[in-house]
Amino acid sequence: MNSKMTETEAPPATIRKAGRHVSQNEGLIFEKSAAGKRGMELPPLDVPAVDPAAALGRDFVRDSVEGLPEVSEIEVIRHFTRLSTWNYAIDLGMYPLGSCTMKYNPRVNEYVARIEALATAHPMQPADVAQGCLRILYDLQNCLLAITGMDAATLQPAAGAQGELTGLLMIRAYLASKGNPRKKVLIPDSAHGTNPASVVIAGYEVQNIRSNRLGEIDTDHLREFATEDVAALMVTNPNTLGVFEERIAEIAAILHERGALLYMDGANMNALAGVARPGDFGVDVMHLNLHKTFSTPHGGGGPGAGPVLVKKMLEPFLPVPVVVRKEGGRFALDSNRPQSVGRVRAYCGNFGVLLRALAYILAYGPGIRQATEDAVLNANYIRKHLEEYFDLPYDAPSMHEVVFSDARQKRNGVSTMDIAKRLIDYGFHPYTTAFPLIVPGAMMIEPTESESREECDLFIDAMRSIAQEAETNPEIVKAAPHATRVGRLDEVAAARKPILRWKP
Amino acid sequence: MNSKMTETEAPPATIRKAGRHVSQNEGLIFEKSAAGKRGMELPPLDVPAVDPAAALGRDFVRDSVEGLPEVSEIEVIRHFTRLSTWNYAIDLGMYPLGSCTMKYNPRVNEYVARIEALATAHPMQPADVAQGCLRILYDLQNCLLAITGMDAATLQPAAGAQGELTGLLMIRAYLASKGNPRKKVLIPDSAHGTNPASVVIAGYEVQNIRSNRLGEIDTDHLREFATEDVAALMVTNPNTLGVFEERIAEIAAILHERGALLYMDGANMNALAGVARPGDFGVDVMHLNLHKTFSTPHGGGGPGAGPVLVKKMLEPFLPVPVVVRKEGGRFALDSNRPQSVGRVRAYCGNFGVLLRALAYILAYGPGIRQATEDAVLNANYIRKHLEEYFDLPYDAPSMHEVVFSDARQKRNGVSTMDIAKRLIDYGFHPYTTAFPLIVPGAMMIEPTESESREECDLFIDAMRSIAQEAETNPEIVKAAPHATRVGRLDEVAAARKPILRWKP
Amino acid sequence: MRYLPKSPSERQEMLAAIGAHSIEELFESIPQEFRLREPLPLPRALSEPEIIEYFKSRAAENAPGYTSFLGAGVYQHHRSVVTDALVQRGEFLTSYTPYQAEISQGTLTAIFEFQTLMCQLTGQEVANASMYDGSTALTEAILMAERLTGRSTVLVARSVHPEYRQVLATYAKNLGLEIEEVGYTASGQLDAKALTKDRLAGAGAVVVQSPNFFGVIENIAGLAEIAHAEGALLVDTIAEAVSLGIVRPPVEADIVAMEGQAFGISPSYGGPFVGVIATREKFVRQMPGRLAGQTTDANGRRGFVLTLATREQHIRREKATSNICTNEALFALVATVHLCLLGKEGVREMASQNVAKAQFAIGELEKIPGVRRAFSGPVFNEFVFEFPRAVKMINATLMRENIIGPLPLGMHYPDLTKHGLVCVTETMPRAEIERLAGAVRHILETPI
Amino acid sequence: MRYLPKSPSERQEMLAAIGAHSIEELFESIPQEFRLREPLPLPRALSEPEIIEYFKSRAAENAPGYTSFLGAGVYQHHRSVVTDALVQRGEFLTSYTPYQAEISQGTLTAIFEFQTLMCQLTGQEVANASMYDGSTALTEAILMAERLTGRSTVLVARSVHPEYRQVLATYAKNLGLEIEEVGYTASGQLDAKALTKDRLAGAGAVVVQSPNFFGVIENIAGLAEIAHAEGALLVDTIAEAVSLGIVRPPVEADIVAMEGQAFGISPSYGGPFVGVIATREKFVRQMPGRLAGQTTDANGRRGFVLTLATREQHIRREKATSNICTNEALFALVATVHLCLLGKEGVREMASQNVAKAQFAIGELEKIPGVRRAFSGPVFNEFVFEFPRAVKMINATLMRENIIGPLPLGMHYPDLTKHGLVCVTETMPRAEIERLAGAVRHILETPI
Ligand SMILES: Cc1ncc(COP(=O)(O)O)c(C=O)c1O
Ligand SMILES: Cc1ncc(COP(=O)(O)O)c(C=O)c1O
Repeated sequence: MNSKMTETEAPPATIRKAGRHVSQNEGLIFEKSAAGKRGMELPPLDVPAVDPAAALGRDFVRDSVEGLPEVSEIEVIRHFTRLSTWNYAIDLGMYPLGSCTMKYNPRVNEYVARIEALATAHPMQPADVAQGCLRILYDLQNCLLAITGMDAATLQPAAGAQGELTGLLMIRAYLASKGNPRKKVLIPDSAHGTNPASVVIAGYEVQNIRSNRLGEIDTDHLREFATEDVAALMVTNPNTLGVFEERIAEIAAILHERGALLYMDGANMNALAGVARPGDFGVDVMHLNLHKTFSTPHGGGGPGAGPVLVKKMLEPFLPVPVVVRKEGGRFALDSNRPQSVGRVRAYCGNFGVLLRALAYILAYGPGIRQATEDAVLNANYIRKHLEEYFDLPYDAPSMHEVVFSDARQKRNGVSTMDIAKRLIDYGFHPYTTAFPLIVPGAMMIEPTESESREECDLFIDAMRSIAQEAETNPEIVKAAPHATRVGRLDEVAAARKPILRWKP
Repeated sequence: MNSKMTETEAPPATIRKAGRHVSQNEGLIFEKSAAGKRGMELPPLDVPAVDPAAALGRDFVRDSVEGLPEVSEIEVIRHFTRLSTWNYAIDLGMYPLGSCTMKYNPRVNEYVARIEALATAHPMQPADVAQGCLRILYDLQNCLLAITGMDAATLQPAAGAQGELTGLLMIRAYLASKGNPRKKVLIPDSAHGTNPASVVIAGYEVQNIRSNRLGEIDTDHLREFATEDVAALMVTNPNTLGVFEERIAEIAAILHERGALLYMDGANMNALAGVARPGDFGVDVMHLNLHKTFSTPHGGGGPGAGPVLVKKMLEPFLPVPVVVRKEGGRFALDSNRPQSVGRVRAYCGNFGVLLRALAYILAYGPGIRQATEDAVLNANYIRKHLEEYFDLPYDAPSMHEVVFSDARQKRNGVSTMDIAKRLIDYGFHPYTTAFPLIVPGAMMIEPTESESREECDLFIDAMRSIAQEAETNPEIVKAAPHATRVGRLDEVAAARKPILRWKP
Repeated sequence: MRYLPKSPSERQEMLAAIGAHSIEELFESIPQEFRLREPLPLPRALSEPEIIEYFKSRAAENAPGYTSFLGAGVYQHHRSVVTDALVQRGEFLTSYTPYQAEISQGTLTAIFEFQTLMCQLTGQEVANASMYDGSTALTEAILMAERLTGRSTVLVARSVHPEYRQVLATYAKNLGLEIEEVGYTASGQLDAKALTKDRLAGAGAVVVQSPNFFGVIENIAGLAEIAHAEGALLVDTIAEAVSLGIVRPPVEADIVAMEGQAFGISPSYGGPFVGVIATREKFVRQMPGRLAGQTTDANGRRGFVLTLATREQHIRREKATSNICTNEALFALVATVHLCLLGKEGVREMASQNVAKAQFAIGELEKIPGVRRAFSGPVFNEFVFEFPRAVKMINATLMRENIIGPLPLGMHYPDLTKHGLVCVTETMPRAEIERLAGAVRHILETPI
Repeated sequence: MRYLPKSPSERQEMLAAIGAHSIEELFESIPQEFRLREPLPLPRALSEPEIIEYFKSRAAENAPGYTSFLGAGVYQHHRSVVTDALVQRGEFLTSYTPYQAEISQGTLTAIFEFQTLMCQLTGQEVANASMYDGSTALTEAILMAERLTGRSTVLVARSVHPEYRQVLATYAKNLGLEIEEVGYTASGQLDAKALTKDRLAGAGAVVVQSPNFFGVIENIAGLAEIAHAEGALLVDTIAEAVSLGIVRPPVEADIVAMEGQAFGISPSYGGPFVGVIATREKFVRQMPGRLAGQTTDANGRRGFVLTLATREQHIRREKATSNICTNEALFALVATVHLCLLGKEGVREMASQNVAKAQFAIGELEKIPGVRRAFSGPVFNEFVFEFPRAVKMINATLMRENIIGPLPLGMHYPDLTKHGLVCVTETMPRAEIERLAGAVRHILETPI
């Protein structure tokens, strides 16, 4: 409880969504350590004990690990329980993070992921005793193919970024097999940072291309840049403005004419599932983020999974192994694929994440379209109610997300980051501020289908109220958040003299 | 966030254990209902559907239940997650509730209670297919007998209070079998409220007896009241002051001479487990609170379990059924016991609680003595550090708990309840204020063995700081708590015009 | 030991701070001769993996993989994993009774919602925060009726759960409470003719269960009229709470004593479950158990508190309405979360599925020669069949096919040794019902 | 649908508020011809019980109840249920990447603790917040070494996990990275003689795994000296992290790329796990992945933030040190909680038990005529045996006794078709080790 924090507090009247409550302090676990405390004990050894130094040799053994904490079970329970109460989470409220698709993570998915013979399955156990796991992977592949309208899939990539890389490697291998892998990959200036980063690892050069006034790809510009040494264009559709690239077919045609391929970053598939299939509008390769569209939990930063889906001509280049169904209906892993780009990760990818995504799809079936409709409905509902209060740099129709800018509030010195931080006092997680780069002071808002109208209305209230504060009391917004245990943290100091580990 | 709350906030410097953090508001679930929302769906019916009205008859069916909420799964998750964040809990910090023994509830106990064929076992399934459950009950009985030094047990009572009643009924049956059930049960004025309440249901009159200056039973007084129509004395040992009745043997003798029995309320067994056995110091009947001494979770008020342990002569009177081991080692339920007091609860009691208690005992084995020692160590450590600040009405040596009074703080108009509420601002749950009745303004503190020295020190700091506030700034104490989402609630209004259910 | 947050040196330092030389010193108030010298004769301390191993072994000694047709007060219904995930949050699981309202609003709000749900389902005006279980709830309801009417006789239907009646008998014995049994008719319902004027005259309550132990639904409205005519109260107990999704609620009853296990609580070999007492507003001050009520703080913010505590033992001691203290709060929470998930539609759908499954099962069993339905009254998901042989014999054979058969009624009703109580809920697959019918048919075809 | 918090009428009202006549209208920016007319060809929506049923059926198609001697990068160790209980708290499970520090201190504090634990275990100065897994961590570590040295050849031991090497090959192909393999000696350790001056001269890094894929512990100190002498870095990868409880940490290595699965993470058919990169402080700005750092707020309160983001793709785009964004945070948390529980003593005890079990198993297998240990180097909990027959044949028979036998090395090492990799951790009961030895003996005694 700190008086400083409270002086600058907002007039209470305006905040309906949240209050403040007593919150436990807690030090680092290392600060609780005392020699001899144990948090976990092992069954007694049932074979003769051996002296490690004797068994391994003096030079190969160590003394006990200096600094490891010594705490009891209850201290561990309290430590992490207290820490957890300092977090915001989907289970607590709306996460309007544009591009991140923070939707409800169904609890049954956690349950099934822990079923004994699935959780304990070893990735190298023979196919005969792994039929259940293989069937899960096979069923998921088919579901994803049905949803995207593509022809073949790999589930191996560990996240979207690795999916991008995998897709690009397949494009490269395909073009190489045609004689020339080419040099460049085109990327719209609105793209997510992983796209250019992945391009470089695939051994290509990045060529950025402009968006037009609508925030869509400038096709004239594209024609100009889609030269003979362009391997592909990486398009995000709907793009990071939440706008569907209406000329996607034309875009595909331009590339295909020139022997280049169309890669789609599927991070925004939550706007399309059940409504339209990339396979139908000219996409040759795409990845999905199962931790976005398919509800697997973000877990504070990961894990994820980034399956890649391709058209027939790219199938020979899929990473090994590929899950196949043999006649007789048995499942197997096929590694004998001469044209494969190789492996991008050990074993079969993030199986536990893949399994959850399948559980999610099984829960919806064809009804997944309803989720998509609700996501787009929520985004447009919020857009409609905030349009008068915030600047809308691109007013093309929104799909699953809407991107405003802080242009108006800037006049009072209030930035998108200030508004974002002030949202915290109102009981919400901030929206995305980091990109798209084509919108200075971007406010990227994606509610997803998981938000009730009540929650959307509270968010709208909060945003309107903050817009008003930006006029009447900008200081309170600029000093936000006020309701949290800690205020804004000094990131500059953190980076200047990095302290990256605890020391006694 | 409410300014009122914060004006009266304490000087931050003094509070080390807790801060304040943003906390989600949330209405009642009924206020979120909208027709057509579903939180759970059922598998399709695999038999012909029937019209209930036709099958049961018009007069026996109802329309759908008016008012039941209609909400989605995510709304339920958020509703109860948000509610939970308004609670204090053992997993968050110390619970110094005297007499309640709020200790760590091991997580593995929750795990084993959910193992398939245990959680789904039906209480009426034949013994042949219930051997696992019966063995658990049998093993627990033996452990409890070893710990208490008694001869026979019933695990049926659902909580301590029902254990008391069961014990008294057995005493009554025993005395009746000797010709005269007698009329009265003696109860020290320091006893818990359930004692007298149970006596009445057992068909006895309550006769209160005085404690002496040491807070122990006044044996002269006892001699005087232990007449021929006294069936038993209910002693709590250590008593509710945390003091061991040093003359327990003499007390037992007095009663036994007169043909009366000694009942021990085992709620404070956490001071004795592994150190002393009631069976050795003259106790004829006792109950245990497995949700205290044996760590089963309180769950916001229950469940519990109140096994009753008796000496040989009372065995014939145990409630039915009794778990027995037959030769050949098979286990069975024996209901053919003519002298039994009968059943006190359907089936075999709170099996899930009993199972957890066994898991707790298995984790300690004979080492349970260490837990007892740490519990007594913590209580005396706290006593030592608070003695100078608070009045100690009875200064007999403390065992697992220490009882102060607010006598000194009262001079500044600060009551035990004020201090208790102020503890909340300091990040602690209050101690027990409700009893023992022999201490006006009681402050009954039981840390249990689950508290680290760090946590004890923070508690001592908090209490000392509040003692100081009581001198320098009594108002802040009397208006506490300040750090919570809601302030002190109007209990008088609640009782005058009770609102006991939501109405549209 | 992993549960104890102290190092050996911390123990020494704390002893020193106290001024004690050894831990023994702190136990000196216990007379020397009573202090144990040897360690307790308990099995050695087990690590967590060993504890899990122990209980998995016990589970294997039960009936894993068996199909069970047992009900009789404990029912297997669909539950969502969401309920358990929420109830296991430490803030609910490890919190104490919410006496300190400012840091217990989570539990108090949930209790208030539970009380509301129980009222909506039973059609009563007030419900408490929970009782131990159905059997003790019924007993306490009857003691409550006695207090309300001042009459010490109760007329109890023989079709009330036998174990509930045993508990009642245990409590009644020393309280001068007279218990008279009332029989049942061919329909399986209470024999209303047996409720004669003069029997009713001295009676504090008429006690029925609906659906009763035979699975048959009682005519609550009719019985209430008869009881009320002579100034007796009607106490209705409900063991299969899911029935309230489709069966007419006991609005005319004066006190409802319910077992809430069917609302998402696992059978767990008989407990912990959650008992409930619901009644009329005017009777609330004679009600046992805790009650949460709505109020406000100084700033007018809504909040909830435990209220009307003057009924309870910690205030009134020997004058309390009951000795109950610890109740079944956590399982009231389970039921609350479960009902919120299931919702208005789901509660009705689940109940309807039970009716459909029961009707299907009855049809299948009736086809078997020599097997006949025992009672003609309307049923929810349980029903009694009469077999040409002792049920115990039939069950012995069923057991070999991993089927736990009908509950033999002979144990509690000597006149019904060939009668078995069958339960099928929405969780029973059609194929298993057919397997039971097939097995029974086959058993009866093979001569003894 | 149960996951969707909207009623039909709410949808209509929201559409009206937007000014749209139908939901279709909101999708008009998608060209007509690309809008689906039919529902997707997916199986019908399943209820929760059906979903659980589906996955339980799949589990039954795997190897329930088998005893497995597989390791090879994925290990079965004792875990406490406490870890899962904490990690499943919604505040951890369902939170996003902690970019908004004020409401993410829980996750950030835990990451800071994870980074500290990884440094303590590996003997390195800094560790990151996680990589996808061991295989990608190794690849990124090698790319990092290339950036640090400007040299584009890497010398990789053949005893590095074959799948790790495959991943490296995939990434290396288009980056002009030369990979040269280095063989192993009779001890199973890297053949130091093959590290000639001139080979090292152009090399950015020497890459080993310890314990390596054969379970043999490498001489890190010695190899570091050799590599450093020629200006190459030493990259050490660790697949069995539990070994760090007893095996000398790779303090002399310049970059450690580790798979953290062994720290309390279930095998889960190969993922999700948690990769880690640890290195020297001076190399931190070339490190891939997120980093949490300590700082303060305006009131001087300690807090943690994601820092040095200028290395990352969301800031530097094509100039980033890696394309990684989403990582394995939740499993870094699992490892953190697990290690806090196990603690200093436990980590050592668990590691020691593995050594003891391995020595016992080696002894049992060596007793079998015709079966011999393949490598003489020191081992932790894995080791290679040579059998008189193809391992695949032996395994086929073992499978009939519910034993998943040694990993056949032939697939990855054509010269080792009769060699099998055996793993025994502290979780393997002595009786099962004896059962394996007995079964192998019996198989070899029976002529083909
Ligand atoms: C548009 C877009 N592309 C790619 C990514 C990268 O995916 P991942 O974080 O799974 O690597 C993200 C998510 O962060 C994204 O929003
Ligand atoms: C001393 C004492 N006796 C009896 C009881 C009653 O036990 P229970 O709440 O389990 O009925 C308690 C606990 O509340 C107690 O502290």
